[in-house]
Order: sequence, then structure tokens, then C-alpha cells
Amino acid sequence: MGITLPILILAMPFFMFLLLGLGGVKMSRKVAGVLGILGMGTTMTLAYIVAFTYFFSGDAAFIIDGVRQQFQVFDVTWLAFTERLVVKIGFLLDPISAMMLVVITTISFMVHLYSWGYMESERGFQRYYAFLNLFSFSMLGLVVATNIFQMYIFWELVGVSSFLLIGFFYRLPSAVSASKKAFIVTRFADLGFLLGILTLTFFTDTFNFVDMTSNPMNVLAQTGGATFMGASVLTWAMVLIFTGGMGKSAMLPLHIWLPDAMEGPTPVSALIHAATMVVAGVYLVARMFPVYCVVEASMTFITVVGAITAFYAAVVACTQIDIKRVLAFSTISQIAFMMVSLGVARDGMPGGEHYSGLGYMAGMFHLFTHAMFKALLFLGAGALIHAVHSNDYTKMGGLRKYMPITHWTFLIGCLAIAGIPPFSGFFSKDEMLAAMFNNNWIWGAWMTMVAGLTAFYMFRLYFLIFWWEENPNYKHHRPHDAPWQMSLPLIILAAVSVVAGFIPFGELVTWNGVSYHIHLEAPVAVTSIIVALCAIALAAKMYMRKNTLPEKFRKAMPGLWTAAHHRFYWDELYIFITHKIIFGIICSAIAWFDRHVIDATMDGFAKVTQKVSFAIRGLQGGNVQAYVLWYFFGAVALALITWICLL
Amino acid sequence: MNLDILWYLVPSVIMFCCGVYGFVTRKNMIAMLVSLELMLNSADLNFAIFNRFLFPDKMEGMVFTLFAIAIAAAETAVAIAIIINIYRSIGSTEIVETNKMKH
Amino acid sequence: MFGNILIWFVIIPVLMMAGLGVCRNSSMAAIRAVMVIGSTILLALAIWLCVDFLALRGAGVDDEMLFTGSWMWYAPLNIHLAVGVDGISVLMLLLSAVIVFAGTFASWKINPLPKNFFLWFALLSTGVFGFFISIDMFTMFMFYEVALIPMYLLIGVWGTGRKEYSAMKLTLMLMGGSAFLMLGLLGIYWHSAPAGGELTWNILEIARNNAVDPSWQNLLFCFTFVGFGVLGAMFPFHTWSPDGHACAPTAVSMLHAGVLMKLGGYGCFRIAIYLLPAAANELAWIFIILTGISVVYGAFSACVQTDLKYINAYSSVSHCGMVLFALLMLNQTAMTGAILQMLSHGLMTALFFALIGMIYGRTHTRDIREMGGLMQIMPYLGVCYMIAGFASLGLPGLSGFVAEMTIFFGAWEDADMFHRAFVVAATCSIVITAVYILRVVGKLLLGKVHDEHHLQLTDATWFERFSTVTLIVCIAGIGFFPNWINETIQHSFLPIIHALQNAI
Amino acid sequence: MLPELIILGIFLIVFLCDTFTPDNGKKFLTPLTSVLFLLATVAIWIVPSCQESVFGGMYVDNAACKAMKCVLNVGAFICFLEASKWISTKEVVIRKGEFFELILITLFGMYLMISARHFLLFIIGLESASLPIAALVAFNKHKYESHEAAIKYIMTAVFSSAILLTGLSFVYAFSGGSLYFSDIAAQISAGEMSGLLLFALAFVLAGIGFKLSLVPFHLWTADVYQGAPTAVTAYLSVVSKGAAAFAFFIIFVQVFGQVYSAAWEWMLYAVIIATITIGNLFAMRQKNMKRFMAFSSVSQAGYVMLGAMAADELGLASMMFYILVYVVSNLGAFAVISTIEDRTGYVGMDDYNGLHKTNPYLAVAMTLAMFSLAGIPPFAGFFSKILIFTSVTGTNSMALYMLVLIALINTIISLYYYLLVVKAMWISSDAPKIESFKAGCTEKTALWICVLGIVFLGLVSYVYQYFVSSVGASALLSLN
Repeated sequence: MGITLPILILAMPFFMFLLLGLGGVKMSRKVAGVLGILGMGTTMTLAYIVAFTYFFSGDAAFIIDGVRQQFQVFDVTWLAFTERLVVKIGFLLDPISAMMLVVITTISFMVHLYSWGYMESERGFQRYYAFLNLFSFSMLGLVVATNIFQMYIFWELVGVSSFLLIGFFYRLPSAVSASKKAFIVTRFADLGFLLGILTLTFFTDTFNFVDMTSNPMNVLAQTGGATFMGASVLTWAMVLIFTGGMGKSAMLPLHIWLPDAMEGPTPVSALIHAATMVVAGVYLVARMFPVYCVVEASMTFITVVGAITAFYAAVVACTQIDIKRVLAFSTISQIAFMMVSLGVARDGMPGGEHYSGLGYMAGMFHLFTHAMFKALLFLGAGALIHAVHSNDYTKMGGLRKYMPITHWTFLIGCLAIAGIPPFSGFFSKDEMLAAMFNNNWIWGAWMTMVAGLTAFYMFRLYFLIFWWEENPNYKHHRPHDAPWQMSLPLIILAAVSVVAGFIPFGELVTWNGVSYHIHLEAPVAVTSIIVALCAIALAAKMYMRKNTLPEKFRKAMPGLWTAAHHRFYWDELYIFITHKIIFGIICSAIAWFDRHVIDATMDGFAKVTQKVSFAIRGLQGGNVQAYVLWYFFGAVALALITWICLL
Repeated sequence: MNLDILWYLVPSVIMFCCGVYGFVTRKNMIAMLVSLELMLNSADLNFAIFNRFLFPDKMEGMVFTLFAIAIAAAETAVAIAIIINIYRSIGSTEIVETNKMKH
Repeated sequence: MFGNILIWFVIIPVLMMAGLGVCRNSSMAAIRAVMVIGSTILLALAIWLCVDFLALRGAGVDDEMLFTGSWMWYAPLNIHLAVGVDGISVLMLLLSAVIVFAGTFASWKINPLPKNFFLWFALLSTGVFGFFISIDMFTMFMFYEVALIPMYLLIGVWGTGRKEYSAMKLTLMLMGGSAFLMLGLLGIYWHSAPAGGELTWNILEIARNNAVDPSWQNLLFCFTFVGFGVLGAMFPFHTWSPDGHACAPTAVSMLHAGVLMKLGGYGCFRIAIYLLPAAANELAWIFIILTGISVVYGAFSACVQTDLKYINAYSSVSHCGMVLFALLMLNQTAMTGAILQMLSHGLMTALFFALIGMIYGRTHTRDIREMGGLMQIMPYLGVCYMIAGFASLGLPGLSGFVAEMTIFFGAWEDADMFHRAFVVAATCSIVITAVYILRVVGKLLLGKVHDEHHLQLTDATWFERFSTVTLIVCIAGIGFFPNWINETIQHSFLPIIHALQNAI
Repeated sequence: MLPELIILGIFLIVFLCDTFTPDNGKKFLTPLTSVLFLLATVAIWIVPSCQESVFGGMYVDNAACKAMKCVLNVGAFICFLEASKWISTKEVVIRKGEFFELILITLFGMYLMISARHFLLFIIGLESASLPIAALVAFNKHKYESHEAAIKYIMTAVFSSAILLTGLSFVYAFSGGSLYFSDIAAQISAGEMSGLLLFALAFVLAGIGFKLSLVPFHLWTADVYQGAPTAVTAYLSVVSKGAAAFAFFIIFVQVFGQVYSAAWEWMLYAVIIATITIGNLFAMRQKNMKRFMAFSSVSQAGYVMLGAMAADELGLASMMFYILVYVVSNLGAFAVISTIEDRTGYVGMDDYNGLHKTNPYLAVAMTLAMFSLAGIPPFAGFFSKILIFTSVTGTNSMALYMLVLIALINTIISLYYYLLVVKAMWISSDAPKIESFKAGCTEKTALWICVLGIVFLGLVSYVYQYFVSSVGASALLSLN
């Protein structure tokens, strides 16, 4: 493969960003929109070509003896820290990056298209497209990174584009603060990432992924068994790197930014906060997977964090009233699913070689399917918001008659996420659960329960929006389906969600490049289907027709409900820490100290000098006799002192 | 050192100290000038004493004393002239009257 | 003498001063013409020098300093006017030229006494350029002070707020620093050659002789490092910086934070570390503590300020602390990062101050509580401010990121617990930086328009755009293509690293 | 003895002209004296020096002494120019000739101080340099301050000569019967250190320190400077001080060089610290410009003495250079002060507020003078300071480093108060008190000389090198 196409994949969105960013002010909306969509369409086409060439051409560069190779299309030096530690910018083609190219460009293109309708009347339309392109560029750069530092670079860029897009409606204070929060929380996580990179590369002396992952035992050997505070240094490094992933992927306790990020335009939420950027953490773990494998403790850490987060987010999602927040928590929960799935996969699992990479494959599979159906759900939610002008499900209800396209596509999305066959979510989730059961039945059971919760809150949402009771306002303002620019992506994504499960994913994406034949694990599949169906039935019972059951439930467990509704007070805790402790105590104290101690000391020198100057002015009393006395005693004292000192 | 020299030196030093004391305590400028003369004379005396006792075969100390006396006279003359001016200006020769400029 | 390109960096500002002297105070056009022509020539000269330098290096000329020249000045003390540049000085000259150029445009409408303003401005530039071309400690010190003193009048006459107090404080503190510095330099001079050898002020010769008695090195190191450190805003000698910057006029803040504070860092390695390597190895830890505190302390202090210039001044304390901090790591990568950080901070903070000046010129307040939503009113300035902010918080693609990463990776090379702890603390500053930058951006640019009157305000004029674009291009340039700069700097550090290793 | 003879010659010419021309025809006196004096200075400088000794070795002339005398001449010449306006005012015009005559006499005395190699000649020189100044200080007969200054001056002066003579009398006791510098030095180096010698040293130091206004012998300075006519103050602050500094160096190094490190180094050490610090502390709150300059000159004297601290050839050369730079800087400041005082009568620092609006050139000249005094490059003061510091640290003694450190820290205080003047002129927003006016031609000339000196003395290294070579050629530090 030549390097033209890969370079173009990166260059195209960046060029569009510059074009729309610098020249956007002079363009009409239409031109900007068309340019943006065409640009992204081209990128998507290129990405497809590249990905399909990689997967299906059978080129010897990509596949040798049935093992898919990691292929560095190009890798140019960007910055040389030392002779060995060199940052390069490159393009790594391997199963997961090829898959991500497809995911990112597809969703991005859908969002570009969708936004043309959704954002039409907004100010700063051109700016919006510019930012979307910036984001796409950064995300693509992230997934094709050949080395961990390149990933970090684009990781930061992704963060900033996310910041810009969340704060797109910058006139709204809530959007501004949400964007700030997102940026700072992820930035904090990135600090961990950076420290992790520092620690890891200190030993490996390379940033390159291939060098590190092709021989993970070597990495372990290079650390030479160094420990810090009881854990091995490598564990620290890998956990710190994972911290970066926790931030981007909104794992507990760094999840707080994601629900607020819903202040951004809904298509942005679909692109960034559902399909692509938030899975960067998962992608990071997958990318470093072989190294993680040799550090048992870090894998356990990932699993535990993922499991807790998945459950937490699912519970919270059951009580939210803002539909985008429900989806946001659902995203958190699903990403945590993937994390657990990665966490349970490793070498030497029971069940033999065959199962070693199952969790990895399943996680990636779910990443793919989730991207599609979650984008679909978000775009559907966008259509609803577009129609009702509110994020609040209490303003909705009974919409199925008014918005049939939205209704059906949304339903497909819900079925997919709930894991009902034959929709795509079923297949990926089933593989994940199988991997978890395979590792330890506790993980399996726990995550099956989360899957049940998922089905419940998604259908709760679905019923509350499309069934329940009609909002009387519809009479004044009749909701209707969105224009074609918005409906088309919905339909396409729904179609993908239906069929994506049948992609032979195991043949394409595995951790070691050896293809893997997916087969249903009947007990696991049946259990999960039953659990999901029960949950859907419960949701239907509670929310299909207007009744008092939900109210009764709420009354029955007031404490739990309130706590869950307030997301278990994480935000309050953070606000307390940041505002009260960091700003109120540390920063103010330091600022005070600076002015009143340090600066006052410096001023104090001046003041003391002034004071002394005034204090000794009596020396110059104007009386010549006193002058002479000083003179005389001065001379005598000089002699005496010298005498005493010297003789 | 020869004990004899002290018989002459000590009065000279006493003279000097009296001069300093007088200069510092007198209110009248003329009296201060007189005190200054005491000090100058004490120095002259020293030269004479040292010359006579330590270097009897040389004359430099004596010559120096002569010159110093002449210079002292010149100084006194200038000082008196200035005092007269002050007297004309403020009608007093009290030293305390002349401390307008200070600090 | 005049065949040496470097000398012209001093001659041209002097000629500018002469030209300004001829202008009448009222003829703004003539004054501007002199300044624009002069600063453009300087910029062109700096670029030419840079290209020439790289070409020579590319051709394999491997001397420590290029374009050297040395002319006897004070023969009895062996004082020369010795010039020469290595990669670092070239970049510093380029930076200074860029900022002088941008500063000229940023003070397009200076009032009152434009002629005098530019006279002092040009004198300041003379000092800055002279400092960077010198390799003789005496002339270096002379130019150093030449660069400092115009600040007093520039702030005092054309400043705002408590300008008299701030100008005095700034001048006295910096001069206080230079008092220590001077003593250090004298000590180095008197120990510059082995017994019986000819004493010299020439940095290269001193480094070659390496004759400073170890028992003296520690003392002299403290003197010189503190001396330069004061200008580098090292804790606890940084307090001139917030007040001084807050009161200074725009171009002066730009030049001061952009270039003058770099003199401190530059001097620290060129004199303190290079000439006193044994002491540098031994005493670095003390200053690592101080500069480490600077980094975090400055960032935390910036978080609660409400005056834009104070925020930026404290941020400068933090960033410049990072420069010294990195230098003290005493390894090539970190020191390279320090120079990158100097360049980056120079450009970025100049941009900040330029923008603050422009905003202040319109709203007549610098209090972020009294402004808001400026992005709607002056989008150009708003966007520039955000870019500056992103550069400051280390966004990849802009210069700050490159510098900070190089510093961290370099600093991490020292594997002991002490260094590690301080590096971790320093890395924390990038989060705090994000906090205060976003706080300002959020309050100042985004959100609702705070004051109805601001709706009448206009966006940037052509000369303001010119000034800012120049800086942004440089910031992005470093951010995108850092490696040629990086290599140039790394190469220039070889002698210093060598000296340090020999001294262990 | 060429310089002395020339000065005497000019004195006689001026004296005769003054005596034998009618009162209303004395306009030519100022130009006559100035031109003659200028010619004399050039002559002294051009005529090659010879190592001559007169009066049986009591008087010695050589290149270094010649250079010192030239420095003093520069100062005196500028003083003449500055005085020309004041001396023509109606209260004092009648005594115009006397002014020049007295100045010339003091200059003659200073020449003797520098060239004397015997204490008798030195004392004669010192007194003839000192007594006429009392008359000069009292020159403004119509002003009370002038009288007060004069009485303070003369009283302290006589007291100090008494102290000096007493000190010398004790030195004489150690001298082996001769008051030649070389003889005394030989005797002292042979003998033991004794308490009496310490007292003698301290008294001699105090006696000469009076002229230099070293602390604590400086208390007369401020009052006298304030009360004396400004031209006289200017003269007093530079020329008289410069001559004393040279004499101090020569005497202490030649006569007491042997007991340098044992005794007077430490006396001087203490005195320098006190001088610089006290001078600065007093200067920083002065509001009267002349008084301000007085304390500034006290502190400058401390820096001058650093050259004596070094006590070597480099030290002497640096000291000469310092004094030359100090002459132009200080006289530059005094030129502005006297110009303004003659026109408007204002001498307060607050009166200078906003000076740049009405008299920009004066403000610029004053600023340059202040910067130079404060030691700011590229002005000459920076070079003189750094050169003198370099010479002091040459011995690599830690104590001297600390001395330089203290001196350097004091430069910050001095910078503060010099900047106060700059602040008043440039920054203060008050309405300017001083009207716009045109300075006279002599004042302009004086200012131009000073400004050019301030700007170029340092940048052109020739002057310093000239001093170094002249000192090197003169073997001043050796005993003969």
C-alpha cells in the first residue's frame, strides 16, 4: 500500500478544518455544509478503501500465514527527545486501527450529514463544521498512532476538539462550564497517562507500539523488577496509562464530565461522546493489550473499575429524566462493559488457547456495534429534541404516531443495545459475557445483571418517549419527523445495527492477528436473552401506559432513588473538592501568601530601609558641635576597634 | 620610651582634650575658636616634643611647628571673618543660632 | 568589525535610536516608519542569520560558536567585545526579533510621547540583542543592564495603575538580582585562568580553562544563579513580575515577559551552569526546590486572580520556573526543553499581553469579573486569546506542548526519588494551567455579554492583526515542526553537558 | 612643576586684571579665565611629563600626577562654565574676580596635595585647598544659609586639621625624624605595630576623610552643600573630593602601605561600609536637590575609596577613572540644578515635577546624569563602578568580596533615590512648576561636555587605558 491514501485520510479533515476555520466566515452556510460533507465523504471513502484493502486484499504485507500483520505505512520523525526516545508521527495499520477508521469515518460522515439539517439555523455553522473536521482529524490520528506518544498528542487534540464542540453554544453558561469540566477532568486523567508514558518509556526506551507489544516479556524484563510503594513499576506505569483511558472513557471516578458534555449539540454527542472519543480508553487498552497481559494486577484493576462503573452507570441511567443523560450513562455503562471484557481476556485462561483473546475480540466487536447503535440512538434523540425542543422525556410521550421513522430506528437501537437477537448488540454482548464467564463466573453474573439493567432503562426510555401519554402541547406544536438529511443517517445506522452482528468479526480483529471463529455459547446466550426479555417486560409493565407504578417504586425506595437521581453525589463531591478545597483553600492561600508574605517581605526591605532612614536623621542635627563630636569619637572608635581586633 | 617625654606629652594630650571639650561645650563661636587653637597648639607641641626628645639631631619637627602655627593663624583669620559676617547677619555669635539646615 | 553580522544586531537598534532622535515628537508617521523599518530589518537579519547558521552547521562546521568576533575593549582587564552565537543564541535572537517586530505594531498608537517611548524601546532591544550575541561576560552583563533600566521609564511613564510603585519595585528587584550577578561574574573573572594564566571574561575560554576553584564555585554559582534567577522569576524573587506586568504598557509587557525574562534563563545556563559545572552538580537540588515551587505556586496563584495581567504574570512565573527547573535537571533533553519553553513562553506570553492590551484598550478594564462574552463582540481577538491559552496549557500543535514534553521526558531521566517527586509536581502544573486558562477563557470570552456597553466595541484593527498573526504563526510553527529547533538546541548543549559530566 | 606654575600664572593674570580694571568692565573675566584655563589644561595634558622632583624630593611630578591634575582641571573648568551665570548676578558680580582667584588657589593647593612627597608640603597644599573654600562657601553674603554653611565648614575644617596634625605628630614619632613619605614608610615597615600608630593612622584617616566626607567625618557635608552657592557646591563635591581621594591613596599606599593589611585596610573597610550606607540612607529622603546631591556624594565617596581599598595600580587607575566619570556626572546634575536655580530659584525635588514637559533637554541631561551616577549602562558610571569593583576583588579575599557585595546592595538603594529624581521629571503627573526657558550658552556648553562625557567616557576605553598606562609609568606605588 502506498502512503498517499493514508496521508490523505489524515490530511483531508485537517485541510477542511483549516479551510472552514479560516475561510468559513466568508462562506455561506450551504457552501460550508456541502464542503464539510464532501470532505468527510471523501475521507470515508478513502478509509474504506484502506480498511478493505487491509482486511480483504490478502496482500502479503498484511497477512502472513493467516496471521494479520501490523503494518506501519509511514513513520516520520517529529521530535527527538534523545537518540533513542524519538517521537514519530506515523500510520499504523492493524486490525483495530482499520476497524476504527471505518467506525470513525462512518459515524463522522453520518453526523456531518445529520448536522446539516440539525444545525441549520444555528449561529457559527461554519465553525461547527470546522470543529467536526478537527475532531475527525484528531481521532483518526489517534487510532492510527504508531507510538504511544503520537497517541498522546492526538489524545490531547481530541480532548480540545471535544472541549470546543461541547462549548459550541458558548453563550450558554451551562455549555461553557460543561466544556470546562470535560476538558479539565480529562486533562487530569491525561496527567496520569503522561506519567505512565514517562515511566514506561523510561524503561523501554521506545515509544513504538509494535516494539513494545511484539515482545511484552521484554518490557517486563527491562523494568528489572523495580518496585514503588509495593507494586512493580510496570504495574504503576500501566495503571497510570489506563488512568488516561479512564478519563476519556469516563470510568468511575472520572466519569463526571460525560453527562454534562451533553450540553453540546446532539450530533456531537453522537460522534464524540457515544461512538468515538469515549472509546479511546478502550482502544488504548486494546492497543497496549499484550503489555497489559503480562501485568496481572493492572488487568484486575481494569476489570474491577469496569465492573463497578458498568453497574453504577446502569443504575443511574434508570433514574434520569434527561434523555441525553440516560444515553450518556448508558454509554458509560457500555464502555465499562468493553473494559471488563478486555480485562478478563489474557493469556493462559482456562479453556485453553482458544479463549485467550475472546474478551479482546468481543470488546472490539462491541466497540464496533455499540458505536453504530449508540450513534443511532443519539441521533434519534437529536431528532426528538429537534421536534420537541426539550431534552426532557416528561415533555415527550406517545411520539410513535408523530415520528414513525424516528420511532422505528430508535426501537432498533434499543433492541440492539438490550441484546435481543438478531440485532448486532446481541452478538457482541454475548461474546463478551462468554469471555467473562470464562474468566470467573462472578464477572459473568455481575455483567449479565448489568445487561438486564441496560435493557430495562433503555426500554424505560423508549416507552416513556414513544408510549406513555401524549403531551398536550402537541396540539399547539405538532412534532414531526426530521428532514431527510437527518432521517437518512438514522435509517442507514439502523440498517447497520441490524446486520452488523453477522460480520465475521473474529476473522478480522483479534489480539494476535490469528482469526477466531465465533460461535454462540448457548447457555450464556439463553441466559442473557431471558434476562433482557424480563427486563423489557418489566419496563413495558411500568412505562407503556400511564400508571402509578413508577411512582410507587420511587416511594418504596426514596433514598436509593434520590441518590441515583443525583448520580450518587459525585458531582457535589467534585465541586466540593475543586471549589472549596482547591480554589477556596489552596489557591487562595497561596495567593494570599504571595501577596502578604513574599511580596510583603520584599516591600518590607524597602519599608525597613525607609524607617531606618528616618530613624537616623537625628544624626544630622544641624549643630556643628555634635558633628564634631561624632567626628572625634568616630576617629577614636576606629582606632580602638582596630586595636582591639588586631593587637 | 624615655619617661621624661611623658612629662611633656601628657600636658599636650590634656590640652588637646580640653580643646575638644571646649569646642563641644562652648556656646560662643569665639570660644570655640579658642578651643580649636588649643587643639592645634597641642599638635604643634607634640611635634616639638617628639623632635626634641626623639630626634634631637634633626629639625623637621620644629620647622613643621612653625608652618602649622602660621596655618592656624590663617584659619583663625578666615573663621573670625565668617563669624563677623554671621554677627552682622543675625546679630549673634551663638553657635546654636546656626542650625537651620539639618536632617 | 562591521563585517560581522552579529554586530549589526546592536548597531541597528542604535541607528533606530538615532533615527528617532531626529524625528519630531509630533510626527507619528516618521516615528513609525523608523520603527517599522528598523524592526523589519532586524527580523530579516535574524532570519538570515538563522538560515546561514543552519547552513553552516549543515555543512559540518562544528565549532561551539559561529560568527565569532572579538575586539579588545578594556585592555588592562582583558575585556573584549566578543560576539558569537550557537544554536540557542540564534533562536533567542530570532525570538527577540519577532517580538520586537510584533511589539512595534502592538504599540502603534502609543500615547503620550511616542518618540521617547520608542527610544527607550529601542534601547531595551539593544540590550536584549547585545546580550544574546555576547560571549564576553562583561559585555553580556552590560547589555543585560541596558535591557533592564528602560523598563523603569517605560512602565513609569506609559504604564497604568500603580505604575510608579510597580516600576520602582521591578527595577530595584531586578537590579538587586544583577548586583549579586555582578559579584558572581567578578569572582568568575578572577578565577578564570589557572594561576599565572591570563585572566579572561570570555565564556568559551573560561569554560576551556575550567579553572574556577571548587571552593569558590558554590558561592559564585549561588550568586550568578540567583542573579539571573530573579529575572527568571524564581520563587521567592518573583514578586516584581505580577505588579510589573500588570502596570506595564502592552508592548513593554510583551518584550519583558517575552524576551527579557529569557535573559534570566539564558544567563543561568550560559554562565552559572556552564562556567561553574561542579557547583551546578552539587547545588542544583536547592534550586530545583525553589524552581519546583515556582512552577506549582505560580500556577496556583494564577487560579484566583481576577486581573488578566496578573493571571498572565503568575502564569509566567510558573512557565519561567519550568525553564529554570528544566535547566537544573542538567541533562541534554531537559535543557533543550528549557530552551524550547523559553521560545514558546516568549511567543505565547507576548501574544497574551498583546491581546490583553488590545482588550484593555477597548473595554478599559482588565478585571475578568467585569467582562464576559467577548467572543461575540470581538471574535478575532477571542480566537487569538484562545489560541494563546491553548499554547499555554500545552496543546499539541502549538509550541507549549513541545517544550513541556521535552522537559518532562528529560527531567524523568534522573531516576532518584527527589527528582521524580519534583517532576511529578511540575507535571501537575499542566492541569492547573488548564484550570486557570479555561477559567479565564470561560469568564472572559464565553458566556453572556456582561456589560451592555461592550456591544459597541470593534474587533481588531489591521496592525493589531498583523502583530498577533506574526506571533501565532511562530507558535504554530514551533508546534508543528519542532525537530529542527530541537536538534539545533541539542547540538548547542553538547559543550555544556560535556562540562557538567567532566565536573562530576 | 609646570602645572603649578601655569596655575599660578593664570592666578596672577586674573588677579591683576581683576584689580586693575574698573568695576563695570569685568565682563571679560569669565571668558578670560575659562579660556586661559582651558588652554592651561590642554598644555598640562600635552606637555610630556617628566619624572621630576623639586624641593629636595618634597615635590614629585609624573604621568599619573599629571593625569590626576587634568581630571581636576576638567572639573574646575566645568565649574567655571556653570558659575558664569550666577557670578554675574548683581549681588555677587562685584566679587567676580575673587571667585576665580579663590578657585585657582584651591586648585593650586590640590596640585600640591597630589604631588607632595613630604608631609609639610602636603599640609600646605591641604590648607590652601581648604581655607579658600570657606570663603567661597560664604560667597553669597546676602544669604543667611551661606553664612551658616561657612561657619560649619570652617569650624569642622579647622577641627579636622587639628586632628590631622595631631595624627601626623604621632606619625612623626615613628618616622625617624623625617617627614618624607619614603623615610616614614621605611621606618614603619621596620618597626612593630603599636597602638599609638593605630591612633595616628585613624587620625590621619579622619583628617583626610573630612575632605572626602567619609562617614562619620561627613556631617558638615549636607549643610554646607545646601547653603553654599550652587557653583561652589559643585566644585566642592567633585574637585575638592577628587583631590582628597588622590592624596589619600598616595599617602596611604606610599606611607602606610606596609601596614595596609594589618591596620588601615580594616579601618577603611568599616568606613567605606558606613559611608556608602549612611550616605544612601540619608539621601533617600532628601527633598532639597542640593542636599540630596550632598548625601549622594557622600555615598559616592565610599565607592571612590574602594579604589584605595584595592591599593594597587589597577585600583588607582580605576579610582582616577571613577573620579573623572563622577566629575562629569555630578557636574552634569549640578549644571541642571544651578541652571534651574538661577532662573527660577527652585531647588526642591518636587519642583522638578513634569520637567520634561517644559524643559525636555534639561530633563534628559539630568536623567543621564542620574543614570550615570547610579551606574546604569551604557553610561559612564556603569563602567567606572564595575572597574572599581573589579579592582577590589582582584585579591580574591573573601572579605573584600563581601565589601563589594555590600557596596552592590547599596547601589540598589542609590538607584532608588536617583530614580526618584527621574520619576519627578518624567512620571509625576503634577503640573510643571518650572517655566520653559532657554539656558545660556555657557551652561549649554557645560551640559554638553557633561553629557558627552557621560555617554562616551565608558564606551571609549581609551581614557581608562590612559590612566592605567600613566599609573604604570609612574611607579607611584613604589616608595620612591
